[in-house]
Amino acid sequence: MSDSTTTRTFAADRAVLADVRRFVAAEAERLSFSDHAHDLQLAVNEACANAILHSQTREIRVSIGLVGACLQIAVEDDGIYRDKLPVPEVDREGHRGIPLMAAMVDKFTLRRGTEERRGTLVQFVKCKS
Amino acid sequence: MSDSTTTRTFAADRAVLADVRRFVAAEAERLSFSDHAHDLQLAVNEACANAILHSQTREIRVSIGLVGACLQIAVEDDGIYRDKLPVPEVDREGHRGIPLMAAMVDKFTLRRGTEERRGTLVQFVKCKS
Amino acid sequence: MSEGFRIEPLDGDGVRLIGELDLASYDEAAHQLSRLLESDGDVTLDISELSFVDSSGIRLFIRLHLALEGRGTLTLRSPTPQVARILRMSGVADVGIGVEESGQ
Amino acid sequence: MSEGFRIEPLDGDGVRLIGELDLASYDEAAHQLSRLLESDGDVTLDISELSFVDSSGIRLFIRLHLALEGRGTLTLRSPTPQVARILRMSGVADVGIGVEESGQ
Ligand SMILES: Nc1ncnc2c1ncn2[C@@H]1O[C@H](COP(=O)(O)OP(=O)(O)O)[C@@H](O)[C@H]1O
Ligand SMILES: Nc1ncnc2c1ncn2[C@@H]1O[C@H](COP(=O)(O)OP(=O)(O)O)[C@@H](O)[C@H]1O
Repeated sequence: MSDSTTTRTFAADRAVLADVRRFVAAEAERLSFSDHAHDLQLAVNEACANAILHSQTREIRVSIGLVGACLQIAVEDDGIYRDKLPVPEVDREGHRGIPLMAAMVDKFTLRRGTEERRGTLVQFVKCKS
Repeated sequence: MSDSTTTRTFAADRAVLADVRRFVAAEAERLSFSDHAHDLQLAVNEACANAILHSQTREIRVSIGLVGACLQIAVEDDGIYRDKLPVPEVDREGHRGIPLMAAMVDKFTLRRGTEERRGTLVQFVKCKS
Repeated sequence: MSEGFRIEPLDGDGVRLIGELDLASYDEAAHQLSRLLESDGDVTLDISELSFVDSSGIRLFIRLHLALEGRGTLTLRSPTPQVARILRMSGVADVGIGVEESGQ
Repeated sequence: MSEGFRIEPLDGDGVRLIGELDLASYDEAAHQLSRLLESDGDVTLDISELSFVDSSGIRLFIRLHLALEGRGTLTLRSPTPQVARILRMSGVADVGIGVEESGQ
């Protein structure tokens, strides 16, 4: 990402989600993406919620910057991606975190943390429409 | 992707899935990724199945090549990504296509096709372990 | 409860959700709203002052709807445009939850 | 039916799934396997010659399991290592489907 990338580290605790969203809104405004602040907040909120619920990480790093004319956000934890899929037919849960975050942005990337290379990375790209 | 990228176009019909898998296996072998052929076949199979089921595209393009030491595969249709999320609590379906394909590779990227820029692109990166 | 979320009784009937409904406020919200299910009939939530809802909030609305088991209808009244969009995208209206946007 | 998939009766009891079970073969497979549900009791599928299974196949196994409604157990016998891995990752054993890997 460009020079103007800002990174903030959050504790992996659900109480930080409101802070995460404020951070995303402030950065979106700084980078002239206020129109997309809500969608970016929701995408990053879901990625952080997943790190909190599933990764056993202690902290989460959120980086926001511009790449060309687009805003790029990275959400990184230090955990291992849980490969075992849920069985929604039986658990009766919605599991809509990943579908929802993907729908909020133009491009969604997931790099699964593994035992050999810990740390799940979720990356969002949002461009002006 | 590199010079040695191969692209093949398939009709958007479920009957082509077996051909798609054969193509992926042959390319994986050519690029010395036979060990990962099954996982790549499954990932590409799921991406093509989604294009067939959800995108109303007429054809699907599958490109396979090397990027550095990793295999990169792109699956592209000409449709619009269906943003409306399913409600698994009510429809009692598993909706495991995207979670399954993401679990098969090191890096998974989704660029949603929209009305302004049609064509959903799913990209997989698999590296030697 | 998360400082950013609370539920207030309305003058007439029903309650108003205020603030941000997310993974942090989910448990408390679910606890308070489950009491609305005790009395038979329809449940209406005024969400005009709900400024944010995430997948936990969607999950809560769908659980409330399923818990009603057809004994009544869950209605979400007067969402902000952003919340209305997320509700639409999540398909909640398609499963039988009433979403009454302002002006309707 | 897709040329790459078929179901054969076994000498004793049950059936064997052969080839590739995917979105193309799903309908025919679901149709043929639903008949196994008519008789009460356990259902065992020999999948030793099933060379590929995708999310449609997982969906089919889970539907068969749910259709049994506890009247019997669905068992998948002798998966290849690759199919066994996909079954494990999909959590089918966790919901009560028997997966008998060879050598067990
Ligand atoms: N940061 C993460 N670390 C580990 N596992 C994750 C992470 N994000 C997602 N997952 C896995 O992906 C699954 C799907 O996530 P999601 O779509 O948000 O639904 P849900 O969280 O309700 O299961 C999770 O159940 C979990 O197994
Ligand atoms: N190529 C595509 N074109 C349009 N919509 C898609 C595409 N791929 C996925 N989707 C959307 O994403 C949703 C989730 O896909 P998936 O995880 O494979 O589960 P399922 O196909 O069972 O719903 C689909 O229901 C659809 O709305």
